[in-house]
Amino acid sequence: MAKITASVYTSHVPAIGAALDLGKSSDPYWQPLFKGYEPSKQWMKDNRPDVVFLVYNDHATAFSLELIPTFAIGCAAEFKPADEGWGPRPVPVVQGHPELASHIAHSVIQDEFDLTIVNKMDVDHGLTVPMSLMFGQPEAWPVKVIPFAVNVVQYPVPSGKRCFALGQAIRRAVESFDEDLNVQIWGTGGMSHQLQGARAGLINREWDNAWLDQMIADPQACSQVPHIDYVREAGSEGIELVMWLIARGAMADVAGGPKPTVKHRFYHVPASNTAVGHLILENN
Amino acid sequence: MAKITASVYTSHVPAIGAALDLGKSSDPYWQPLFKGYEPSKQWMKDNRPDVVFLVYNDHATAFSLELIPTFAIGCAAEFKPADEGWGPRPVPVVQGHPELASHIAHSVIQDEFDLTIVNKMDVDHGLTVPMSLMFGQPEAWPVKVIPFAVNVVQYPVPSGKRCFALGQAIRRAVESFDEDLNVQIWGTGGMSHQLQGARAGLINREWDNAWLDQMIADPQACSQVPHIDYVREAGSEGIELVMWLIARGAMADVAGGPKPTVKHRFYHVPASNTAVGHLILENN
Amino acid sequence: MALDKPYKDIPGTTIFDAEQSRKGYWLNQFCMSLMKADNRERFKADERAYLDQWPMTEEQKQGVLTRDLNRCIAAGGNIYFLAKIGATDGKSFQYMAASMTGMTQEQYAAMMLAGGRSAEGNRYIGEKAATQSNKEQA
Amino acid sequence: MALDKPYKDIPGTTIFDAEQSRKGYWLNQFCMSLMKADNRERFKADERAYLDQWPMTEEQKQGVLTRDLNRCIAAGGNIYFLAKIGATDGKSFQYMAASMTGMTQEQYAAMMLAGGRSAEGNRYIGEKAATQSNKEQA
Ligand SMILES: [Fe+3]
Ligand SMILES: [Fe+3]
Repeated sequence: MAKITASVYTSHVPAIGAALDLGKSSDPYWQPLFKGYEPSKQWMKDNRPDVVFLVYNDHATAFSLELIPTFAIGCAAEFKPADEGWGPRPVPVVQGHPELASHIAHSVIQDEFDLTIVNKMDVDHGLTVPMSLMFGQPEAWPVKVIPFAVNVVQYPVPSGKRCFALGQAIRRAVESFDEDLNVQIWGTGGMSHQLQGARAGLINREWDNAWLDQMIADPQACSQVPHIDYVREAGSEGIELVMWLIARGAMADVAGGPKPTVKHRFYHVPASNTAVGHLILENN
Repeated sequence: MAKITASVYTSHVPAIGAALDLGKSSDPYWQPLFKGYEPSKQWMKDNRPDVVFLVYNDHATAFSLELIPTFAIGCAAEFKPADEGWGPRPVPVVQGHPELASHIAHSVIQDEFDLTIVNKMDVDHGLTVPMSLMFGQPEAWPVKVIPFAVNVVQYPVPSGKRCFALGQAIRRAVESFDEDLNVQIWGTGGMSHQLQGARAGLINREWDNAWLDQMIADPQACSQVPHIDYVREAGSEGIELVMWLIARGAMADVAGGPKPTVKHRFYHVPASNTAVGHLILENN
Repeated sequence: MALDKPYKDIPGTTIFDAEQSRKGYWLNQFCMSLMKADNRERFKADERAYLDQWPMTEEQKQGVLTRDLNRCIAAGGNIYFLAKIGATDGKSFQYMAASMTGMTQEQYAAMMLAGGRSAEGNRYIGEKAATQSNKEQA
Repeated sequence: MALDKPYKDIPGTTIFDAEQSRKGYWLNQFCMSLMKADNRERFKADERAYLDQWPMTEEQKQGVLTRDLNRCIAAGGNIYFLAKIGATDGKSFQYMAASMTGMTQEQYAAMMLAGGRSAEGNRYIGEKAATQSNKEQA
């Protein structure tokens, strides 16, 4: 039986990818940030899963305004790093897990989530930056990945409540897959940031950390936070945080199991325009 | 306030479009079928809406296997008839209603339906054949249309229950639109047919009519019919009937209003490989 | 996989689920390419050469070359995609449907005019021969 | 339309909802075209001529030509799409962000290093000047 063993949460700031790719990770500006991920890379070596179910959002890369899926699940055998305007990031091609991905799609659609199935898609920094942060710079990624893209660009975006319920459905789907697989689920994006208008640069350290506290301790309550609070308190792009609730909803305690253990927690300001948050929760 | 005044249900067999386009509608083979739609065309003249919310499915035309949305709502200003392999049907370009479409998308996504928003899409016979049946062969379609494409090609397709609930959400969305608009909702596809394998040609007149009786009188119960019953009893492509439940769910009685009036009901076998069903329900 | 697939016991019927879709991905995408007039010309000019540009299995290619739609479906094809081959050949949908049933097009058309294939005896595998028509049962 | 849009009262912020998306459709699709190297070259060679190939409003074209991202956003642009213009110009995201705030890039970078723009006074329109930084408030 496949099993979700842990969830990982992290911002996916494009400038972090650029810093890594250009060899700037020990610059004074970036050094404190990458230091915060050192324990995570070690933890990942000790707890490497077979498959990562990676929740992220596309940033007008694979999806233009022609077609905007609320939830899209990648069922292909591989996904290429996208050219976001400066050429593709020099990172390995992402290997998918078509069997598990279509199993989850089948199960979750029957569970009344109206997914879009995608068999051809390039993946942008939303997916590749978390991979780099957790695995460093290998020749090939050491895990298979199921990309799961959430619309947080055009309103209305899915609510925290919907995302949290989806996470629960994903957990049921994974656990009904016959093959023995160690699966992690990652939620990415956030934390507070605003990239547009006169309010660009907004950072709300207090709100971010209070939100994190609640997401860890009482995710059900956290899932009730309305959209407007994210925008007002964490900036217009802070809304990406709803994606973390998908990963959180897939943890065992939400289905009546034991509370997860916090293996690592890290918060840093700034990475370019953004507050960076990071968390590792292990199921018990 | 916009208001759903009636729902129309009809098969959308491609051969019907071809018969019309090639001027064969008075051939002995086709004459009984088109006769069944004469009262509908008159009713439509007397009850012309401003907008038709047209539920149909794409038949590997706009959507290949690269990307399969469960529910896709067309928000564009126009939609061209697709080339399905013989050149596009000689019918007018479909005019959309972007304002109402995006209003419905906004409302229904907030109501926890995970729609895909589409701003560029050609429409195939699933949409244009019902238009021809109800409006004949005008120079321009006399109504605006919001195309709503449902995946019934790759499993799992949405359940009758999910479709019925979606119809209810669409009704709430329409009624919260400020402009005074007369809106009809159409469900298309079906009735019994199977286009594949040794069982091709399956028709189940008794089951079709019993299903119709129940859909009219007790749609809630009808929405509980499991997929397997459609496939076993009405053929593998009979599954298209779940789309009728979206239209039925949007009728006033489902939300506690008065029962609708059956203005017309018609059933005919065969149109090429398919049983043709047709129904008009008016809200009271 | 522990997903319930209750549709496996229906005779003469292949449900196009994720498993079939994965198996038939390139076959179906090849069919999709036939929606462009240019590609139809190139396919007609040299079918084998056109097929060899796609990462399809030999079984899938043979299914297409022999126009054996049942074989194509077994190899992951979906009828709405396969129909593009028929359109390229200038064949009607009814011709294609008949070709899968072991009946001539005339027999098939007659069966449809007489009310179609009955569901009686065609609901479960083994219940009765799956290819029988109304007529034959009457 | 009776949809609740509670996000209209946040200063210096335009939520990219269906209304903005409709308004900015061609502006954003123009930006999307800049993801191809060929198109970037053509745009750089003659910006006006390239823009004139798109059914954009004159206001949208002026917003692009003057690199006024706030003007582009008011005309329906979304920042993730508009970012492709900056990428074409070889500018960083932080440069683009700063350009919308009325600060120099140095001032903006210093604000970010000092912890970013505070939410205090920036939650509601009229509460306080929306463009104030932490520093200015301190
Ligand atoms: Fe992001
Ligand atoms: Fe159909």
